This record gives sequence, structure tokens and C-alpha cells, in this order.
Amino acid sequence: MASPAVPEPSSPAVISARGVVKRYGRTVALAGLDAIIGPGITGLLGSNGAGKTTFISLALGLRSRDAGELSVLGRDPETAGIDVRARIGYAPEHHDLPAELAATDFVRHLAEMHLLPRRAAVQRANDALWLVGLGEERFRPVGSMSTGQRQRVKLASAIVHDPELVLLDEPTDGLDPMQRTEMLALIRRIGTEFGMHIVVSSHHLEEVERICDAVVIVEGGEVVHAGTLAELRQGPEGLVIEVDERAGELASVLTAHGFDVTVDGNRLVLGAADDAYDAVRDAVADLGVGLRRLLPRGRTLEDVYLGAGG
Amino acid sequence: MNAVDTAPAAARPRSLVSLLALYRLLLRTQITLSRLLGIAALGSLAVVIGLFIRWDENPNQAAADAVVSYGLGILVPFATLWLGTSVVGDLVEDRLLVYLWLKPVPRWQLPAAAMLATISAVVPLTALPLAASAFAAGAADIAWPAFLAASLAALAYSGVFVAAGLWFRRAIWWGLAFILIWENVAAYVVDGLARFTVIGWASSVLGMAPDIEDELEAGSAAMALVVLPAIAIAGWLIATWRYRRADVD
Amino acid sequence: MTTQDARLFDLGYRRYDGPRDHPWRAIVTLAGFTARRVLGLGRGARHKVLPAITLAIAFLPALTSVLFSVLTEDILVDDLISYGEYTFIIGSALALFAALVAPEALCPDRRSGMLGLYLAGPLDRTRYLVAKGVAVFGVMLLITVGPLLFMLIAFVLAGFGPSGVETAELLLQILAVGITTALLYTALSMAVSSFTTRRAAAAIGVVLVIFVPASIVRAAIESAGAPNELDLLSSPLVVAELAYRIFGETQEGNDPVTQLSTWLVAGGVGAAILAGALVCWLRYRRLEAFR
Amino acid sequence: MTSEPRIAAENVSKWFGALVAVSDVSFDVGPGVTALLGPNGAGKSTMFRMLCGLARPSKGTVRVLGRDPRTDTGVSRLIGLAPQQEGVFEPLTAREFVALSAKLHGLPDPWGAAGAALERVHLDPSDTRRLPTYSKGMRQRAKVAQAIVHDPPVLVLDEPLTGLDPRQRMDMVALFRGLGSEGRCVIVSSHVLHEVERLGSRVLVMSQGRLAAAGDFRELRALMDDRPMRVRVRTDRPRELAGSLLAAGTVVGVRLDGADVLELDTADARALSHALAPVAREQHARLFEVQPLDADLEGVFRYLVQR
Repeated sequence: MASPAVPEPSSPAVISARGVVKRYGRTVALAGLDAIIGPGITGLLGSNGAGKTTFISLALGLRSRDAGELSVLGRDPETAGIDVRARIGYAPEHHDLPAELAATDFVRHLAEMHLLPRRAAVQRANDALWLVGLGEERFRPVGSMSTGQRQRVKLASAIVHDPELVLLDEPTDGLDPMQRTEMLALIRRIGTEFGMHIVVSSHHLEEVERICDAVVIVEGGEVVHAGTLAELRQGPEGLVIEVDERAGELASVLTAHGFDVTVDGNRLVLGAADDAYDAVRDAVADLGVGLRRLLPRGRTLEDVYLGAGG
Repeated sequence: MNAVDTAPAAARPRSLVSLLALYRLLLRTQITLSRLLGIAALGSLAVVIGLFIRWDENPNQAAADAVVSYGLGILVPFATLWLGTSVVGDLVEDRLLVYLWLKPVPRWQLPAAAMLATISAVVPLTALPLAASAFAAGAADIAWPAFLAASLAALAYSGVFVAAGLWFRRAIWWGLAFILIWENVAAYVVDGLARFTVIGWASSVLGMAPDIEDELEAGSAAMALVVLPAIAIAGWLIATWRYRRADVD
Repeated sequence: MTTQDARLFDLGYRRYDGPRDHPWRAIVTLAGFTARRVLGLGRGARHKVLPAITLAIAFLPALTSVLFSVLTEDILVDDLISYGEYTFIIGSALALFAALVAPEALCPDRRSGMLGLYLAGPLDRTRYLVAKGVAVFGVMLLITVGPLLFMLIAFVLAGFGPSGVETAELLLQILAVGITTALLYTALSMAVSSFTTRRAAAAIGVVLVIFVPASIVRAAIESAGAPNELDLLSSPLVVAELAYRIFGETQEGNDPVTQLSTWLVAGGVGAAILAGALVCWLRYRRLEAFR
Repeated sequence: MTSEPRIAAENVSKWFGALVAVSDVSFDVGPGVTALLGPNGAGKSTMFRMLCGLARPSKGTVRVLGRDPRTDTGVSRLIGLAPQQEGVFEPLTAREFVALSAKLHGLPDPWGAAGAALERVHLDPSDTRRLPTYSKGMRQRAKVAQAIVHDPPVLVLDEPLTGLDPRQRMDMVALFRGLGSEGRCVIVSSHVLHEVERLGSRVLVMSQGRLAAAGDFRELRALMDDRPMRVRVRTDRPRELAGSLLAAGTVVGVRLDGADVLELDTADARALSHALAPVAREQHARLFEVQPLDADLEGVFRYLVQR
């Protein structure tokens, strides 16, 4: 019983890009992109048309870049031999797969296309579909499946041949919250338990925050922010407090204690202060108001993202 | 502007305005440059054939035969098939029909606009070149009959193919089988069948020209002037009936 | 069973360290998959109707001539459809079948972005085209060899057939005609299908490329006295003429191509096949694989 | 008599063969913005198509301003639909696209009306670029402009927020609120939940083709008292805090997550919020973070859909 081995880091960076440029006629899709994508799960974040899909297509060697250095799993994707591409899994952004094909046949077909012998392909296709949560509906034609199920089929087809690196382009696009949460948990599991490196492109901030170890924010074809989530998250200190009534009174009590407080409806924002926690707790207890929310006022990715957006 | 007033101040939409709007829309969205160039290229080949025929000992009959075999057999049916099935078929496939269906416009107008748009593109790009090829071949007196035959054939085919576009999912392929097998093989091989084909009646319109044998003998030229428009109207009625029941996506 | 050998198995993800096939297997896989898809196998009945009807049209002449000879107990040689003229007779059905097969094999992959999925895997554009070519050619053989083989077998079973050695020779001739015809229609239809992602436009293009040159060349030669070699451009007539020559028959008609030497005719077919393949390959080399 | 713009569905069902897309849904929606929520495949789009008369209900009746949209073609003058699909008429500019709608509605000055509608959605009427070159967000706004050009009292917007990035979504939500406040009956289907909260609070939730809930989503939230609310607390003395909260009876379930995180399940969210600070002071436990895990719409949505 082979336990999921941690991928031996062939090189620290799974994907490294320096000064990558890609133009479509006059429009510049990537204008000198620099990024180091390490092991684990990396979020590729950016608004529509920021260059995410272009970067993925370059990493897969589907398109040729106009300038710059790019290496995937240590090799240049455009000249990489077939053996390297057999170790990469890919789930494209669009959903229109061959409609009348059953999910199992589709995933088995892609497994065989990635050089798995027929019997192993059939067996792994079924395992992969079970793992992504498709039970008996995996025998139904892909065309009759909901967007959520189709996203899972694509995910299964990307991991069925046991790749070392998986590229997912907007895997939660078109999913409702229930399906999105399950899909994100699944991607998290694949990144940790299955021992594969994952690059997830998305423009939903809260998704990236939930499952990624690191994030690369792309805007206008350039990397605007990159780093592990922890690095990006810290920012101005302070507290956000939400009570269910009498927020004004609480604010005046806290200002009396020397904190600078601003009130917005039943929400208070406290300036940076280290002993604020106990003071807030005691003030709330004395007033007998209901404490609904108490959160550090760190920079959420939204601020970083919107800030980056310019 | 009182948003809550439910009856807009404008008079009832005059039918002509909406028909024209649909016609111009379909002309602009479906009759793309690439399709026009394709058909124009096919049309110009007719003129090339005409130039060759100039050296034939009996240019009139040779030109007439070419007009039937190339003009009515390939040029007109294929051009009408390509535009006729896609003018509505593309709207359905690209899920754009909803923007036209959910409007206070009588249902017969879209099929009518589709046929008009198809004919407006096909006739100038096929009937004119066929007439020109007759002149090129030095058979001037069959130029007008060729133009009339091609125009009436385009009219009849537009009815058939617009209806097919609304009826079949893969209308183009059924259209291809209809043209290749029914119109170009069955019409010649099985005698008496020509009466049930568009090419049969269209070629009898050519019979108007002096001393031209009509190989298909579907009927008289005068009858053809009635039958071909009748086929178009039948196609239009079937298309409208089908369009009224459509469950629009 | 003693208790200590009870074990809980981890149902989690298992790495795959089994053997992996040689890269050419991906070509075989794709070819088989495409051929099945084009014939509508493994797909709804709706997708089987179109190929089935075309094949039926192509088999019809063979079926009627076999039934006719079986019922009337003797072969009226001149009434029956000879092997040689068969390819000419089903010309329209061949074009129709090619207009169905090649667009179905090539266009959906580009329209749905499956091409991106294939090329992201262990396939490059040339291997992809080789796989698709093998699939289309294989399916085309059904219509170019099928009816002829059916006629041969039917006649042999019915006792009218030629003796042992002649049958073997006839079989070889059938294969030769079937392969050349299939290659020609495959090359032309794939070349046209590489220009558009809409199957409908590709289908019309295939039929036009097959029949339009024939009309022009006919007028050029018959009316304007152009050289007979020009007739090599009307592919359906050339490949039909080659079929006559392979079966050692001569066509009564006086199409210009009948005056040409066998080598020239074979050369004409070969040139058309190479031209089609080259056009298709060049198109795919430049194609952006990503929607 | 200008009746108030309303949409009413009465025991509406729709099935395709054995698949029941919508089963026995009834609601009555008046002026203002209403969000129609539900997971994919819950029947939202089918419901929308019946509201506009694009599809016929298999059972039950749909009334827009008291008229049947399927049979009374005149009703299409009262409805503005921005459909879900992304297809656009390729050669048209935004103004031509909107003017087409105006002409088909027989407006006296289609070009002028189109310009006004485009300005309304913050698009530049003089922009000569063709629709396909527009970004997803701009195309979305052009579709809304096409839906409001004939000043309809009823607006049906199907998944207008899908695929937009946060900034584009914020602008669209503000636009819809404006349209709703003009007395129009605006119904928006979506599953981009945290944006829909800002739309307004009136909600219809569909699940497996049935209506699971209707009304103000905060009231719905309160209505669901029988469902434990989960609150996440980070504190330096989790066990002591949890113990005394359990003793105080305001908490029915506790989960310790890591060294300093508590997840508390409570039957009465209000009682817990009042007990938290005093109990923490009593146990000298410092409260670093207090966060209800599913108080927002997502919680409502997840709960209703799962029930």
C-alpha cells in the first residue's frame, strides 16, 4: 500500500518565469511577467483578462512566448519532450467537453492519452471519479451533467494519470457556494494528500485565501503581488468590533480609555493598541451588550487585490 | 418619466419598422464578409466557364447546359443552403433568438426576414454572374432566362432551407444530401421525378430561350413561374408554424 | 482467521508507479477514439443516422445488382454494375460521406478546446494529425472497399463468382481501388476541415472542392479545347478513371481523362493526396491551439 | 389604472420527460429588488424562462401584471430580460444592439432611447467598438441596457453577476438597487451570495425545483432558530471558556480546533453574544477573535438547501 509520497522537489521552483512577454497582435497579454511558483498550492489571482489563462497556456507549451525565460518542472515547455508533458495535469477553463461521452469514458480516454495502459486507465478513471465525489452518476453522459459535476470530471481527468503538477483554470467558475466549498476542499486535499503541486487560477479572493499556500496576483499582464498568504495578509493593526445594539455607548467608553474609535452603524473600528483585547471585553461585559464580531483589522486579500488593481 | 406607467406612450409598433429592423439585423449578422466572398468566388467561376464556352460550336446550348449543371446544380443551391440554414440556425446555436423572440413582433416576421436576407445576398451573387456568364459565352439571349431561373430557384431554395434550419439540428447535412442525391442525381436518373425538384422547374424557365432543349422536362416555363414561388411560400409557412411553437432557450 | 491479521486499507489516493506505454500508443488511442466518434458508436442514435444513411446509399447499387442476378439466376453481364464503374456511380455518396467524416473528426476538437487538452498531453501537432488521418482513412475504407467486397463475396457465395485464382486477383484490385479512393477523399476533406471550426461550413467546403473544379475543367476542355491533362483537376473523375484502369476496364464515356495514360492518372491522384495532406499539416502547424 | 408592477406564480410546475425542473412553486413579488437564489440545477433558469413566456409551464399559471406572458405577446412590452447566455450579435456596437431592442418595441426615437439606456448603465453611447471586444462586465451592462430601453415595469436578470470580478460586481449591484428603487419589480437570480446581500434583503430560495424560503433573509435567519448557529472564538484559555459557557447553558456543542480556537454551536445566537464577554472576564480568558461562521447569506443558503 504505497502511502502518498511527498513529491521529491526536483527543483525548488515548480514553475519559474522571468520577463515573459506574450502579444496577440496589438494587445499585450503578458508584459514581462516574473514569478516563482513553488511546491504546494499556489493561487493565480487576477481579474478577467489579466493574463492568467495566457500564462497557463504558455506553461503548457500550447503557445509560444514572444520573450522571456520560462521553465516548468525544470524544462522549457515549448521544447520539453513528451515525457515531461505526460507528468502534467490540466483542467481548462471552458466546460464544453464531448457531450454524449460518459464521464468514465472521458476520463479513461484522457488517462490512455497520457500513456496509461488500458486496464490501469479504466481502474484509475473510476478511482479518480470516486475521489472527486462522483458516485454512480459518473456513468451519465457529460453533456447531461451540471456545471458542478462537469468541473469535477475535469478535475478527475487532470489527476487520473498521477501527474506531478496540476494546472486548474478557474475550477470553481459557475459553481454555487455548496459546490464551491466542496471543490475547494477537494483541491486542498489533492495538493496536500495526493502529493501534487497545484496552480489554481481564479478571480474569487475568498477561494484563494481558503486553500492556497501562496498567491501570485496578476494585473494587466504583470505580477503585482506575490508571496505566501501570511506575508500578504499582515498590514495595519487594530480591531473591528460588531455589537447588536448601543454601539455609540461602547465607543464612548473605549474613547474614555484612550483608544481612538470610529463608529459605523453597529460596527466599531479601533486603532492599533496592544492591550485593546481585555479593555474591549470588559467594556462589553459592563454594558451588557451582545458581542457579534471581534476581528483583527489586518489587510484582507480584497484590500491587496483592489489596491493592486489600481 | 413615470417608471410605473405600464403602457408606454409609443403607438403600436408599425409592422414594417420591426420587419425592416429584423431584416437588416440578419443581413448584418449572418451575411458575413467571409460568406459573401465565398459565394462571390463561386459566382465568378460561372463567368470563367462562360468564357470557355465562347469557343464551343453551339454556344447557346453549351451555355444553357452549363447554367443548369453548374449554376442551378451547384452554385445557387449551395449558396442558399449555406446562408438559409445558418441565418436562423446560428441564432439558435448561439442562443441569441431570445433577444428577437421576446418582443411584441408577429411571429411570421422572423422567417420572412430570414428568407429576404438570404435572397438579397444569394441573387446578386449567383443570378447576376450566371447572366454575365451567358454574355461571356456569347449566348446573350439566354442571359435573362438564366437570371430569372437562378433568382426563382434561390427563392424556392430559401423557403426550403430556412424551414430546414428551424426544423433539423444538423440542417446543413440534410440539405447537402437533398442537393447531391435528390436534385443532382435522382432528378436525372429517375424520369418524371424532375417535377418534384426545384432544379427541374428552374431549368424549364430556361426553356423560354429559343431552341434550347430542356433535359429535365419538369413542365412549361409559365408553370415554373407559379411553382417556384409556391415552394417558397410553403417553406415560409412551415418555418413560421415551427417558430411559433419554439421553446426558446 | 486469527485476529492479528485484520487490517484497515487506506482508500485514499494511490500513486501510480506501473508501466507507461510508449508515446505512439497515444496516436493509436486517439485514432480509435475518433473513428468510433465519427461513426456515432458510443453516442446517441441520432449520431448514427447520418453515417448509416450515407453508407446505405453507397451499398444500394451493389445490393440491387446482387439481388437482380440472384433472382434471375444468370448474370446478364452488361446489365450489371461492374467493379470498375462502381466508384464513379457512388461519387455523390462518397463526397457526402467525406463531408460528414472529416469535419466531425477535426472541427469539434478545435471548437470545444479539446485540441488544447490533447496538445497539453503527450501529443504534438504532427502526431495529432497522423492519428486523425488514420481514423478518417479507416472510416472512409468502409465506403470505398465495403460495397465492392460485398459484391465479390455475394457473387462467390451465389456460385456466380470467378474461380479461386481470379477471386484473389479481384480482391487485390478491390483493395487497391478502395485504398486510393479513400486516401484521396481523406486528404481533400481533411484539408478543407482544417480551415473552419464549424462542421457545417466544412461539409459544404468539402463537397465544393470535389465538384466545382470538375465543372470548370469540363467547360475548358470541351468548349475551349484545353489539353486533356487539365482534367486531372476534377478529382472524382480521376479517381473513378483509376478504378476502371485497376480493374482493367474502359469507360464508354469520352471524358477527357480517359485519353490519359494510366501513369498520368495515378500521378494525378497521388498529387492530389499529397497536396491535401500538406495543406492540412501547414494549417495545423500555425494554429493557435487555445480558444 | 396603472396596477403596481407584480409577478405572480401559482402552483407552477415544469417537467421535461421524467425530469421535474420546477415543482409546485408559488410566489408573489412586487416593486423593489428580489433575489432568486438556489444551487445550480435548482430550477432558477427554468423559472425565469416561464416568467418571460419563453417556456410554457406544465402546470399552474404565471402572471406578469396580471397577464399571461406566454400567450399575450403584448406582455413582452412590459418585461425587460437580461438572459444568462453570453452570446452577442457580433457586428453590432452596444448602441446598435440596444437600438435594435428599441425598434422592435416600436419606440418613437430608438437611437435616442438607446443612448439614454447606455448612459444609465454607465456605458459610453458614442463607443464605436463592437460588442465582442467588450469585457464580460461591459457586455453584461449592455444586456441590462437592452432590457431597460423600453422602460419596462418588470425586469428579469438571470445570473447577471456570474464571471464578473469584484469591482464589476459592485457597480452592477448599485445599478440594480437604483432600478428597484424607481418602483420597478426587479428579480435577479444569482449564486454570488455576498454580493446579493448588498442588493437588498428580499430573497426567494429554490432547491431541487421547489421553493425553500421566501422573505427577508435576516428574518429567515431568525426564523431558523431550531438550527444551531456556529461561532468561532480564538482565546488563550479555550477549555475554561468552553466549560463555563456549557455550564451557563447558552452553548449546545463545542469543538476545539488547534491550541486556541473554539467552535461553539448555540441554539440561541443572541444569548451567546451576551454571555461571551462576562464569562470570558470571569475566566480571565482573553478574546482575540469572535466570528459567526454562517450568519451571512451563505449560511442561510447552505442551511435551506441542505434541509
